[in-house]
Amino acid sequence: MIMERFLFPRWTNPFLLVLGAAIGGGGLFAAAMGGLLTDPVTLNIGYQPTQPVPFSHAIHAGQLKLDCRYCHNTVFDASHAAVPPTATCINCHSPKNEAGQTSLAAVQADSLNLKPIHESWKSGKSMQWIRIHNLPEFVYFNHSAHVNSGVSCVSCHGRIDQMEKVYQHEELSMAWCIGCHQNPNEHLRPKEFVTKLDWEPSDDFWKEHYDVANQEEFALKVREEESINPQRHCAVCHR
Amino acid sequence: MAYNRCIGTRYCANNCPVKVRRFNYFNYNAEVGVGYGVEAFPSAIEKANRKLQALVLNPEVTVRGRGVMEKCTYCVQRVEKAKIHARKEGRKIEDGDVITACQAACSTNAIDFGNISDEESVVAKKHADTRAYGMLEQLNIKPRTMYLARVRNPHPRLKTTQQIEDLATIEAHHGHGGHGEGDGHDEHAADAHGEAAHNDSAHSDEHHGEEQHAE
Amino acid sequence: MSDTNSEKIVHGMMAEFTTVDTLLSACRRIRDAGYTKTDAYTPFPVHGIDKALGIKPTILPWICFFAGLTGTCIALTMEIWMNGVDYKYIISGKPFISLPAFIPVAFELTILLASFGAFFGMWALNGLPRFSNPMFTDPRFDRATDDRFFLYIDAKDERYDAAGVRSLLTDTGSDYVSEVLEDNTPKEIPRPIFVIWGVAVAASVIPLLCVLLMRVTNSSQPRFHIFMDMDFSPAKDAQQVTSLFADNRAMRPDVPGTVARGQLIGSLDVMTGIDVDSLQAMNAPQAQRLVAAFMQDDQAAIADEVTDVAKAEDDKETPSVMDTTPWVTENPMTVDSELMARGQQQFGIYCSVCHGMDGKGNGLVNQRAQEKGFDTWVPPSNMHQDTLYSDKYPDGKLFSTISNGIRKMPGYAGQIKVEDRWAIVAYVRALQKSQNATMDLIPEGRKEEVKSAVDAAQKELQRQADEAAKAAAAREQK
Amino acid sequence: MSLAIPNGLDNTVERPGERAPLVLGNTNYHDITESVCQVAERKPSAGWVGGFLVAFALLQMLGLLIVYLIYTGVGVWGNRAPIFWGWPIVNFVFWVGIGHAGTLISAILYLFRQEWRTSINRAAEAMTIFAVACAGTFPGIHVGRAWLAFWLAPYPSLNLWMWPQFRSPLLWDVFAVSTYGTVSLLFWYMGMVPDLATFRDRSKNKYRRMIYGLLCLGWSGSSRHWMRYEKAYAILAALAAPLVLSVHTIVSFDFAVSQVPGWHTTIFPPYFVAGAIFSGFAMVLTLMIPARSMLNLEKLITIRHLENMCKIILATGSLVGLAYGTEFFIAWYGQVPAEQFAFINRAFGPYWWAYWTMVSCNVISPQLFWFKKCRTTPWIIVVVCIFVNIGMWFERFVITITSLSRDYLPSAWAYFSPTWVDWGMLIGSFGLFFTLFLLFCRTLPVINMAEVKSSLAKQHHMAHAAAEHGEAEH
Repeated sequence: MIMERFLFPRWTNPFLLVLGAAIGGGGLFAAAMGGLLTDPVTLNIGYQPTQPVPFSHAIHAGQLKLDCRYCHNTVFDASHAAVPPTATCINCHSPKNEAGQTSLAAVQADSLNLKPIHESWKSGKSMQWIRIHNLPEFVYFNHSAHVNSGVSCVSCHGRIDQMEKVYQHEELSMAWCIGCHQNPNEHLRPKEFVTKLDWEPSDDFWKEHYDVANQEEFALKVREEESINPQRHCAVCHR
Repeated sequence: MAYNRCIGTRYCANNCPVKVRRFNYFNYNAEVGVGYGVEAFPSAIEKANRKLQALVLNPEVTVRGRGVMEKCTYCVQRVEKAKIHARKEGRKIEDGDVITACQAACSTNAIDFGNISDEESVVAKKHADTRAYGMLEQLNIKPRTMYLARVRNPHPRLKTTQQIEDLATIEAHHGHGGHGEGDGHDEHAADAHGEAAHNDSAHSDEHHGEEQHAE
Repeated sequence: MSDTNSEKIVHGMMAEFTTVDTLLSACRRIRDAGYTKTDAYTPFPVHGIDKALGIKPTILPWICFFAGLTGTCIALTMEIWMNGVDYKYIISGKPFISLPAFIPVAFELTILLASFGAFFGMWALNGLPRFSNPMFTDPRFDRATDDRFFLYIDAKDERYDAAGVRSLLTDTGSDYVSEVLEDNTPKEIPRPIFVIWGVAVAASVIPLLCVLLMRVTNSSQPRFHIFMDMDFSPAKDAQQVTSLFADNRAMRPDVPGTVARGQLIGSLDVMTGIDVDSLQAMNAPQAQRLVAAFMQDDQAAIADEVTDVAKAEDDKETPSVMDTTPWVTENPMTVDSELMARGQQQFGIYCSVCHGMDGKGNGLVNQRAQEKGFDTWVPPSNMHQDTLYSDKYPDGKLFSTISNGIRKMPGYAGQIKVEDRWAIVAYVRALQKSQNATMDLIPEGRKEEVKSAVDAAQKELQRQADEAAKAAAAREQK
Repeated sequence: MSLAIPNGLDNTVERPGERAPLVLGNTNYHDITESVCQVAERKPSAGWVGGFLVAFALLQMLGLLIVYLIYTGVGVWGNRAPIFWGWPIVNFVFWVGIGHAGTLISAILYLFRQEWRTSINRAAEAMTIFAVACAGTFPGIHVGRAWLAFWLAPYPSLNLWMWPQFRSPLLWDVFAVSTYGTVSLLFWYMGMVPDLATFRDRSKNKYRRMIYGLLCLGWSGSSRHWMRYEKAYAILAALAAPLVLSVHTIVSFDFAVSQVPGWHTTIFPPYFVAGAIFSGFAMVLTLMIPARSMLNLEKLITIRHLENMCKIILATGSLVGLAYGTEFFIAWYGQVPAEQFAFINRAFGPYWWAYWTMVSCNVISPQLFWFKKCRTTPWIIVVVCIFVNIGMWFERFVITITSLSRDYLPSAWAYFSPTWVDWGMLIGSFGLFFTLFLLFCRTLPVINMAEVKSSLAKQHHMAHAAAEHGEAEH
């Protein structure tokens, strides 16, 4: 009878150490996983939807060196960098009529890939492009305020001119925005190079054009001259 | 108000001495599909009732969700737009750059809006006016919205002694601290703003003489 | 008592007492007898027993003190750094580092961490939790938490000798003295626990791999919104769709018959490049159609009215509309270096893709189209031909060409603003002039500069040509 | 081994040179163990089952109402501009106040060496924990977007990189209440460990023994352990004493730091703390008096205990009354018109009924305790304590709602009326409280056996010493 009395087995004592280690390790692992999972690098970067037409920025912006503004022509004037209307595509890709003629000088007029564009042109219905860089709607990002201050497209969108299929290259999280508003210096460049994604200043560029030693000094100078002091209060982005 | 940051403790509303804050107790946009369940998916927004959409919600401000505080933002969207516009043109905000919605709608032009840190602006001048007073100023809440007291008995020779004395004290007071408001806003230099409205309701000294509207 | 008991490890000897006083006197006796590895087990804290057994004071207060101090430091550092350094925000005029406001949280964290120190420190110093304890083997020991008092001498004590201890304890008045034996419960941690643990560790790698995969690969799925509050707005932004209008566009075109405020640049002449008054005098119906089309914001109709190209080409007898239209002959913008720079920039964006940066009609698009040999491609014009110079091709006509296109060239009215189109016109004129310019046209002051620049450019061109020739020769040899 | 105290002796009478016994009856250590353990070991009575079912049903109702609230929006309450804080905050402050008695009895009375605390501290501490749980529910669901309440925590968000605002009293409150809840829980649990070991050792059933064995962390009663345990207990008491005073102080900052007339007063911290102790003791007595007879604990929780608590209620109740008077004095003396109006409005405005209910329940009813008859008759104590509880709820109602409903601008005045959800949640919070309390009675040691035994040992020791002394004299 006495032996039936419940006693914790002797292994429970060393096991407590093992258990403690497991709980500690598990807790650390869970915290690290939580951090990793909610990290904007994990969540936000790399959204690459399939567009209705496989438009290649690598060919148009990269090889043909079309300026970003050829299509996104409102970027210096408006908060919104316009997605081009079908008409802009038709400038070079007008469809063939029954006689095999195109109304405008055209390339790839027969391409199957361009069919949705041609249909949109005929019907007058807009193309349903999928928006990639999509901030929550309580965020009011203004393109013109940034590009006019000399922040290049590449700072937020990456090397679009090398992307066959565009994807989100940066976090576009609030912490990321604040990081740049805190220290914008490295993102500033002369306004004429804002849309030149592959722009690399030559060694004596800064000396020659701006009489400063390097980009950092240029940034300080241009911030002083044009009073570029990005603010961090809520109403800058949220309304 | 940063609506997206508000979790709705309503503490600010309790403390607002002029009680201008209002709270979104319910999801007033349920009709257009911005809910907190399955309805919240964007595709459903289109299917949902279009009644509110037909009212043309302003895309330049957040359409408030449930559980956030609500306040007049002095049309921050217009202020920001004007600031960005002025920046592109390389100049400072001037009078007339920002027209708030209430100002645009006011049929008697009773409202002025502008940069109070710019001493040349209309609002700054009206703030410095002896007639300018703020609501519940005695609480040291430093309101940026100022009202103008009624104009009474404008002819000096018709003033009572009491009125002359009062005016002297008011002027002395303004001479000391009348421009204080703009000083604290260095960081927000460009958006420091204020209002000056002609107020046709009674001010404190009701018993003094005639009243006349300052139109 | 079975045989196995004799093989069991003996931990020590315990004795049971019924009153505090007998326990205390027994404690004193064994202390005086020189035993140090001793302990008493009581249902409540017996005062004076630490002296009776010779137990040293604990360091627990120090643990608490340092834990509390850590709490204060963490709180103050956190508050000062978060509100005073990392993210400064003006709140009702309080200073960023507002010590009075930081006190409550610092106080609370001090108490919290000190309490943790006391609580966890106490258990750690006591070596608890410890579930298996040889003392519990004896069922009589259950009353140690009820009403009995036990005294224990450990076998590890230098003076320990079973018989002597037993007689000593019996001597102190205890009526129950017993050896404390190891129980015979299993000593090895059961294997299934390790298996489960191993499986759990292995399984935990899966989410880790998933997350790492998410970090390095692209996805066609948009970001996941955990809390959707206000992330999606019913208000329509630029270029969004809506079911409210038949064309599904949320952006509305201008109301027909109106020009939006601020959108009329100069006059109709500026907007079309046509001297509308003269046109009215010459061909009133056309002028009216043009104005009507313009007011309707009907780009196609405007283009038809302005450039009836097909008619012009088919019917060689009647002069083309292009020729008869009274074009504006002078650029209505103030032509200055700013306008030129603007024109150069806009030309670079929109025109150079086909016409080339030099306007000779060989832009990158043309090059690629030629290379690929599309039959639908028509090479763009070279701007450096005298039919396109301003005497034969007035500025207004050039403006109109940019706006509405000509032959196989599309119109750019939708993409380029009116002022910018005029800027391009001005720049094209300059470009044309530059091709056949002589040194005489250059102001005296800058002649040297230009000359050296031209020389350098020519040298560079020569070098490039030589290189190309060499490369071609090398290719041929191969 | 029994003590020579005749059964039924009146231990409320003080005899010079002699301490009145705190434990009655022919008691020895084992009797104490038995009488405490029988509460959890015997089969539940019909009364317990009935009470539990009612409380649990109310708890379910609270849960459903919370789901309804979160699904629909906080507008289901009666809160309307300008009364942005309504019943939820009244309930929060009320429950936080209730949650003060336990730790106060445990900590402050421990530090003052008030031996009589030993019989009541466990249940009072448990009550503290449950009241703080009730209190914690309300601010959590009170915010407009409860699912984002975690933004109050200073955690490093990789997405936002924003920090909470430490200059706001609301954040102090978050830290104060959560620290208080945590430390009270630790204190309560630590005090319970030796008694849980008693439960373990009395268990007849293997699983019961295993569960209590795990809960008591392998407590063996070793003297070395006891020594560190007592030290830790003393330290926790010393830490909890300022903590308990700070909690309601900080809760009062929510009001005092604001600028609403009637809230913005420096008297709030001491006034809130006194009120909290007052209401906490009233709640302890309301629960203890029925519980001691239902659980057969009259010998351990004696009339002397009740009387002592009544004295504290009398003292704190009078303090609260003094505070009410002081508020009016300061409003008059401070000469701020808005403040003066706020207090006149409290007493004679539209909420006069709430104000006078508060005054009569809180200030007048405890005055009965000047009479010994009243403080030693259990049913009178219960009645007075229930009145005090009602009064203290109304105190929070008066402070929160009358001040908000009429502040500076008459254009923004309104009259508050609660909705059925407000009523449901108030009642449901009692469901949560009683569910937890009834579960506690059945599963955990309701009285601190080790401490009672310890004080019994002291009594015995003193009696022994007195006897020896007497012998020596003769």
